[in-house]
Amino acid sequence: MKLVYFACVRERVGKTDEEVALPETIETVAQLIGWLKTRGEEYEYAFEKEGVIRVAVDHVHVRPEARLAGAREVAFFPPMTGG
Amino acid sequence: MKLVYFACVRERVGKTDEEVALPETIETVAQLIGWLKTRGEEYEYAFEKEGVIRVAVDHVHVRPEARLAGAREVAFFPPMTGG
Amino acid sequence: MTTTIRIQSEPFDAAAEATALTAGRTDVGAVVTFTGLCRDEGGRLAALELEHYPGMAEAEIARVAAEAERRWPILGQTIIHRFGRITPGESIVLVVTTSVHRQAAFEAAEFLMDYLKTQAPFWKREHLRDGAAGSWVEAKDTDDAAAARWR
Amino acid sequence: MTTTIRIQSEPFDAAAEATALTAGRTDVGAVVTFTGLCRDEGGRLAALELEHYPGMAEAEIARVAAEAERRWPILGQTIIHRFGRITPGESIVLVVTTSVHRQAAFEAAEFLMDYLKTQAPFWKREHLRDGAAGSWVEAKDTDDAAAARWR
Repeated sequence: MKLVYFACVRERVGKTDEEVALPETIETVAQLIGWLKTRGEEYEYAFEKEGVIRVAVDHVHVRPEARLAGAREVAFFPPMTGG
Repeated sequence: MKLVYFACVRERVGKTDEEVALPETIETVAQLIGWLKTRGEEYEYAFEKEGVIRVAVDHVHVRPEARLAGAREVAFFPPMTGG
Repeated sequence: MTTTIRIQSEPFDAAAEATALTAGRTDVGAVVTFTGLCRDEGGRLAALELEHYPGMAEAEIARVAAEAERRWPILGQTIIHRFGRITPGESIVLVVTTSVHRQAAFEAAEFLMDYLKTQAPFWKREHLRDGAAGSWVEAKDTDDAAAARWR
Repeated sequence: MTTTIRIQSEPFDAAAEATALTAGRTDVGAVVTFTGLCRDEGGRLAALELEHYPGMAEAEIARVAAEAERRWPILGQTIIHRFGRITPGESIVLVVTTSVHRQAAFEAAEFLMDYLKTQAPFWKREHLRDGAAGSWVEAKDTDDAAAARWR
């Protein structure tokens, strides 16, 4: 599964994207974030305000309880400030 | 006092404007309309739907009870349809 | 605060008017432009003829513009209303508003249009495609209702 | 119904986009154009840097545009959002809507802007005039509230 990061999340994680092999126990977006936070300080820092971070699965906004089955690309980013 | 007419009121009265010398008893816009309606069929026709006709005194919208003291120009017209 | 009001028979250049309100400035965050066009009403109309009350048209639009300035933190507003014969596809009216943020610019533009429709002394007459002089356009209740929401 | 969506780093021509939605037509009565510009925040900013999520930006704006089309009888809509470095006075975003009557064009344009602000994957970073890289622009509660009124 491809993970992509934008804006302050990208800066904190220290990369724009990465391929990860998820443990089979990770079924939802919230579980994925929990798992990422165990992978190092940079992830802990990036997701410290977990409730604020927005998630998109295959280009569609989703909630933390969304399931990951079939997802190709999961994106993490702060609230949008375009327009 | 100058009276000016626009749109369907102008067409019904048959003129764009006229100077009138008002009887001293005419003090309000409503009284002026009542007096005009005694001046001929064309005025009766123009003001037959009296409640619909709008009035401006010296370029300012007014209500029928508005007083005419000091007025130089009184305009009569149907509801506006600009924009 | 810049307010420009013009009543004219000539066409106008909406883009040039918007540029005039923003050129050389770095404080404008939002520009809203409204252009009202003459429609042919499904092919029925050859033209609209717009009659107006010279003098009062300028005065009334100036009053409406002053009210918009009082209500919203707009940085500039331009209002142009044409009169005379206007054919389908041509522009009739232009409102441009600028502000720091979008809400003020949007609301002021809508307010100006709602008041122009119901308060500015202009009257439209239809000219039909079959050559007949059509009737005066009737005022719409929906326009009165739109203006009423700002009271 | 014509929908045009573009995500680009180049500047756009708002007037040309509006003309593209009306040229050769006689059924459009109302054109609303919204342009969002980069401000210098009282001289503090040298530029804004806009980061975006390619692919999702187009997809998300297409979803918002489809929703606008479902809600209002609009005849056309054009949405352009720039990315990259944008200096004060330059345009960032354009929304043009056309309709028979003004209310649909105004409401659709406001809806599109409110949703672009809160749903489209773009992020603004400030570059300060003193040369320092400033901070990411914070999302505003007022933008969330503006978007919430359409629900």
